[in-house]
Amino acid sequence: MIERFDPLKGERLQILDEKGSARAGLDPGLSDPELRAMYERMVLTRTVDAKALKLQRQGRFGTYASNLGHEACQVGLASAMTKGDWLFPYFRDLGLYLTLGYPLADHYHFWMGNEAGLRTPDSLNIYPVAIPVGSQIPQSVGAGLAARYRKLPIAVVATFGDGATSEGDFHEGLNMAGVFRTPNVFFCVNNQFAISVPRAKQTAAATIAQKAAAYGFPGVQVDGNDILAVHAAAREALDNARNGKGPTLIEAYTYRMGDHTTSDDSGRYRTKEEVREWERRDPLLRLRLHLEKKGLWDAKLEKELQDRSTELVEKAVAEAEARPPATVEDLFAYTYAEMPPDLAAQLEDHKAFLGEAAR
Amino acid sequence: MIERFDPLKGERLQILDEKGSARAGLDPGLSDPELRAMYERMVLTRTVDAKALKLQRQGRFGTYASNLGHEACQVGLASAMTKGDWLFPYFRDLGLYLTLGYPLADHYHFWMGNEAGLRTPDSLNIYPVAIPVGSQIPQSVGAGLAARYRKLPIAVVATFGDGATSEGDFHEGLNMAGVFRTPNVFFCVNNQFAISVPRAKQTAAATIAQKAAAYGFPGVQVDGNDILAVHAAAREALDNARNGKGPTLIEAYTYRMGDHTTSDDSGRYRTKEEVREWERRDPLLRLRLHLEKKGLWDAKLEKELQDRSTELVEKAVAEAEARPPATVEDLFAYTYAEMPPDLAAQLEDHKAFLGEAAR
Amino acid sequence: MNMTMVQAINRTLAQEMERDDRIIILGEDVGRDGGVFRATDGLFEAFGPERVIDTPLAESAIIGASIGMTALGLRPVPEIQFMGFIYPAFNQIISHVARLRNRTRGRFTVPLTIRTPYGAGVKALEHHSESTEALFCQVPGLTVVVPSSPYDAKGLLAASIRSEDPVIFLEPTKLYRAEKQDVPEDPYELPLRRAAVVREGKDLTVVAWGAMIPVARKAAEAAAADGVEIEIIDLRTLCPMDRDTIVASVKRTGRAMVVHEAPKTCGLGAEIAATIGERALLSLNGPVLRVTGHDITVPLPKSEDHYYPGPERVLRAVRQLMEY
Amino acid sequence: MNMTMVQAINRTLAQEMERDDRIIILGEDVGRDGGVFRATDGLFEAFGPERVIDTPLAESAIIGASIGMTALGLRPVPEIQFMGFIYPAFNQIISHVARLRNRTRGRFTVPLTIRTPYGAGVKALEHHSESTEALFCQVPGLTVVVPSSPYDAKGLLAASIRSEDPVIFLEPTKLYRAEKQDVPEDPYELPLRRAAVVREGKDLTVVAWGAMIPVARKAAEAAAADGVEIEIIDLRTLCPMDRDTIVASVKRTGRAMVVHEAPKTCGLGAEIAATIGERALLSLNGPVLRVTGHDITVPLPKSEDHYYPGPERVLRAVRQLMEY
Ligand SMILES: Cc1ncc(C[n+]2csc(CCOP(=O)(O)OP(=O)(O)O)c2C)c(N)n1
Ligand SMILES: Cc1ncc(C[n+]2csc(CCOP(=O)(O)OP(=O)(O)O)c2C)c(N)n1
Ligand SMILES: [Mg+2]
Ligand SMILES: [Mg+2]
Repeated sequence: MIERFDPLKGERLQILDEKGSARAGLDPGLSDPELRAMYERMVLTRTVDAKALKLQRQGRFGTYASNLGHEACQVGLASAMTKGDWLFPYFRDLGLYLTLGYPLADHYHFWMGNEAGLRTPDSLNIYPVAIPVGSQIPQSVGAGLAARYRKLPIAVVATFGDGATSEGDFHEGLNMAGVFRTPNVFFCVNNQFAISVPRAKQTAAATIAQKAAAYGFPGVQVDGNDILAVHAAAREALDNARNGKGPTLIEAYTYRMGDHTTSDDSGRYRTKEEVREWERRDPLLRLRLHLEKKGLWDAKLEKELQDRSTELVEKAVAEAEARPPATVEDLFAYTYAEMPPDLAAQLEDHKAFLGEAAR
Repeated sequence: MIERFDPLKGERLQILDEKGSARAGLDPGLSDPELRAMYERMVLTRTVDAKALKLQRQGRFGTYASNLGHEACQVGLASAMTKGDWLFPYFRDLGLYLTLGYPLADHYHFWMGNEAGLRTPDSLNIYPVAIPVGSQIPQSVGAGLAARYRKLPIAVVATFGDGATSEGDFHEGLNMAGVFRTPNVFFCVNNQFAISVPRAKQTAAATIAQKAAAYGFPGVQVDGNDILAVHAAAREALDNARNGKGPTLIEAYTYRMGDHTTSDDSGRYRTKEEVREWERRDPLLRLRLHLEKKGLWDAKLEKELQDRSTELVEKAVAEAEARPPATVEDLFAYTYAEMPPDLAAQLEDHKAFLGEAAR
Repeated sequence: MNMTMVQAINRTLAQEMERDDRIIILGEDVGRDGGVFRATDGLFEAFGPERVIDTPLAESAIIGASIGMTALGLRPVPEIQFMGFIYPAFNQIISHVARLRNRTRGRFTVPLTIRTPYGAGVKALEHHSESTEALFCQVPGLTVVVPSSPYDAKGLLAASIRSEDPVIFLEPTKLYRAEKQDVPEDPYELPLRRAAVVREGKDLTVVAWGAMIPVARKAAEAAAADGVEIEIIDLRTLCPMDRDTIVASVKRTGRAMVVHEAPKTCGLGAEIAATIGERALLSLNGPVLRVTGHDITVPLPKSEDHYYPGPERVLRAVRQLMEY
Repeated sequence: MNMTMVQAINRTLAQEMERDDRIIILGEDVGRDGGVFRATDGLFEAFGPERVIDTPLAESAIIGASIGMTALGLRPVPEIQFMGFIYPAFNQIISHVARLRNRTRGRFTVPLTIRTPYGAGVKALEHHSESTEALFCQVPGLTVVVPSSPYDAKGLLAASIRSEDPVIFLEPTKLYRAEKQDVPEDPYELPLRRAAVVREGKDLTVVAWGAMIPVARKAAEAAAADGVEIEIIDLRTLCPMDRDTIVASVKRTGRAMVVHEAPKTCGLGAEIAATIGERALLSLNGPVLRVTGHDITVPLPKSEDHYYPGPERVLRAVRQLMEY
């Protein structure tokens, strides 16, 4: 399917239209429970996000990068991944975390400003949030090389924004992946902005997907507000990766509906009309219309889901906030496998200082 | 013409065939004196190169990067540049230097191990040799932006090897050039190797030229052993740059006929047969056959040219070797516009040390 | 006029651009958005997109392109959004910015000023609290400048932009809006390569810069209550360093301390301590103490205070040194 | 067996790879070509292209990919062709290699060893003579190791590869083939984080590493003729630093000097001098001297000798210090 949509010809994969009808012949054939689960995940993601924004305003959270509008990209991709696959995420990947089973309280804990929240549970193959833009991409390629060397039948996913495609690391990573035909899927969330810089000023290429031509493997642009399109493309790309058919670049064409982060004011560089235009294409709405069309959803189910999501979120916040703060030891203990004497002395001295200050 | 050869379709611009016949309709229509001058420049380049290798073996030169086989790329490009254009070169660009008028003795002086040889004469727009691979590329884009800001009707050229296309700087530079449609020409000397790494292991893209698709401007592959093809493509790209039509990526498909540098032994990673195969396509031979076909060249002229070139080279070597060594002051004076007191103290101390040692 | 440091920087940029049309600003979000800290607010509107350039997200290209601009006589003032994101440009800075003058024996110089917010103390995400100034101080050819007040920011930034040498201009994030100060409207320069004695004292010399100056001042006030008079040297230009001012002060006070927020090991405090040891050994009544960040990554917000040197830690070291 | 340093490194790599199939070598020209210095000669043939990987020319990807390999339990040993070309990878090293353990509270560690030839003295082109070790020593989480002999190279490289922490393993180009030494065939480890007293003496302590060890030895022999007995400490692991060995020695000798080829300002000598000042001030009979490269770019071959500290410069400083 990926090969059928050539980004150099301006083609984009869309399966669900804005009314929620699926295009025949392209529908990935998900079961009803699968579809419902996806929608539930999207709603949960949005609830978690809204709560985070609220907590930030109340000073209970640090700077936070909202996720609004990216639910189809994230849940569509994550639901196509299977156990064993690896994720090298960026900083705006909430729905991926939630779908892959990252404990919500941990995620909140991180954004509240505690490294402990980045301690991925041992059972999950999720690398920590990469803040230096694009730096996770070559890392994911190394993981792909390692997977092949270890003969693991898995795929390795890296996610990143449209802005990240301008960084040297994007290029070096994808080029290396092409050379070694690694089992990678490069998933670009093209949300039209890198902070204030619009996509058109990020690159003169008509699409991000066509950049794959530079690396000798396929690229495809999908409608990132259409979870079926995202899922279908991701599933195919992941399968290709696992089956030795090499890497794929997927560009999910979407829109960052919120500010860049809570420190940003997007009113400085884009119009309300533009945002409103994209609200019409809301990814949740689209899947919900689809579910309704299929008789799988109604107002009552929606209400129950909203309540359940809110409850989950409140519990996770309470859990995260109840956790004890990092100890001073925590701050020093993980710099080296074994603490060097100098550092131990610094730790002791700092504890002595705290002791004196407490007196 | 550039747009007529699509690298994604595997097309390559060739004008002169290996017998020296020019393909009708593509011949750039150079005058007889121009053609002869180009050939002379190529022969001079080769003579200078051979002498450098000899000097290196005699210990009168440092590590040296031979230029053998790249004469058509370099002379073809340089002869299309006009006064005012800028060059951001790499380390294997002898023919460009010579054609643009860089004093040969200076060039030798640099390779003999004296920075003074990198002091470009004020009348020439040539940035110094960039040794960190690819780093000159974003610099050339900045020069392009500056040219446009200053409303100068010039083009800015960056040269680099096939290996350089894997570096982040290649990507960041070309992407930025695309966004701002700068007056740049990116000239990749694809000589099939980056030290020992063959082109096929450098990138999975079928051509380097097609990488331009990632940046939204044209790319073209030319036969780099065919000086007419190089010249024609370069002229068009330079004209486009000067006329506000944006950047171009030119891939000159050629072969590094010598070792990577005098420290390298290419017998470790490639066969003699392969090298021999490329000797048949020698760029000098091809232009000479063309000149002969046009009745512009014969054995006598060749002999005179060889003699003249040798004479020039011997004079330059003598001049470079006769130059006084750098003074100790030279080593310290150019770190800052004005020498900081600490550094002045270091200089004085070092002079005192030298004085004591001399006693 | 009363203004914050970020306003002083903004005003200086505008005035320098008016004065000299070779000055170009480029970086991520510096244009329409006015910079994530608003340091370039209004400049895009005033000077247009050819002089205030929103670049793609590519730090190496931002610095590389700035270098190329200098080849044609421009004087770019690139912004790196946070010091933690300057590392992708490290090759351009260390291999070229610092060296082109020497490499070409003066034919090509690189009169650019790289501005970047730096330092901890604002409870930010990882990589937004870096203070790796010593990385740049060990590169011959670079000049590193740090202001500690709105007034200094204006004079030092103007001097940096006008300098023929490349300058890394580090703006302490914590001080961007920490205080307002009366800043003259007319442009002025404060000399580079010169430290300022910002508080006189006879008992102990504290060398600091940037956001550590207010910390040192608070400690000095508390120490004064104990009868200890601290002299504070604001280094202003970290390199090339004004060693004479430091050494002269320590020769007078007999005691020295460096306060910086970078980790201790190989921080700039090491160079200062080594210099004092070299040139004022016989005047020392005790070791040169270093009150610094610990040798760890700056913690996330919840634990940042454990990292960041505050007045109490300085005061504690003052007492230790006075009792030595 | 008698071998050069580069042979010792080659042998160690082969043995470690035989011992542990998680070890992967990657870099530019490390495969078929065997590395530009032949350090990986024969490994491609012995272990195949999946374990000895010729990468594209992209340093950030070489280190980035190495990090990713550690996520899946491998222990990569990437090579950067020369230290002067490590800067494009600086972001991966400083932002990730050094910090992943802390960032994830121990869930993800980065047990890789970055090998790179370093240092001047071989009359090379620009960027082929770097010794910017102090850049890495100021980054918490990194370990920097430098051997000064074939024997040490083998033991230190084995220990680095087996370490759970990321190591920057710097190989002094000048020593690659400078001498042959008897090196045991069986694998062995020399302890990391521990300096070695390689010459005992009572009058003055010289701290050095890598190619400066032979320089210090020559100076020490000449000084001995003058009746001055120099103790030489080979730091071996530059960070985390074995300060105890340095301090103990200086307390005995009363005089200290650091010899390194990096520029003086903010070189590792500053940290060593600062440490001695902190911990052995009262034992010092004179300032801690630094005999180093000048604060300039390493000159091209014709003038390199003016830069590089030789025995004569060390000896001169010894005399100055003894006369202090
Ligand atoms: C190397 C680097 N440079 C700059 C930044 C600051 N920064 C954080 S997010 C961002 C924009 C990212 O845009 P994009 O990649 O499109 O992702 P999005 O935020 O739109 O999801 C920037 C410039 C950074 N984190 N890393
Ligand atoms: C950043 C960087 N990495 C590594 C090197 C070492 N090196 C010098 S030339 C070279 C190969 C360059 O290949 P290519 O770009 O194809 O140019 P060519 O030598 O073939 O002309 C390498 C790896 C370098 N100079 N710079
Ligand atoms: Mg974006
Ligand atoms: Mg090449």
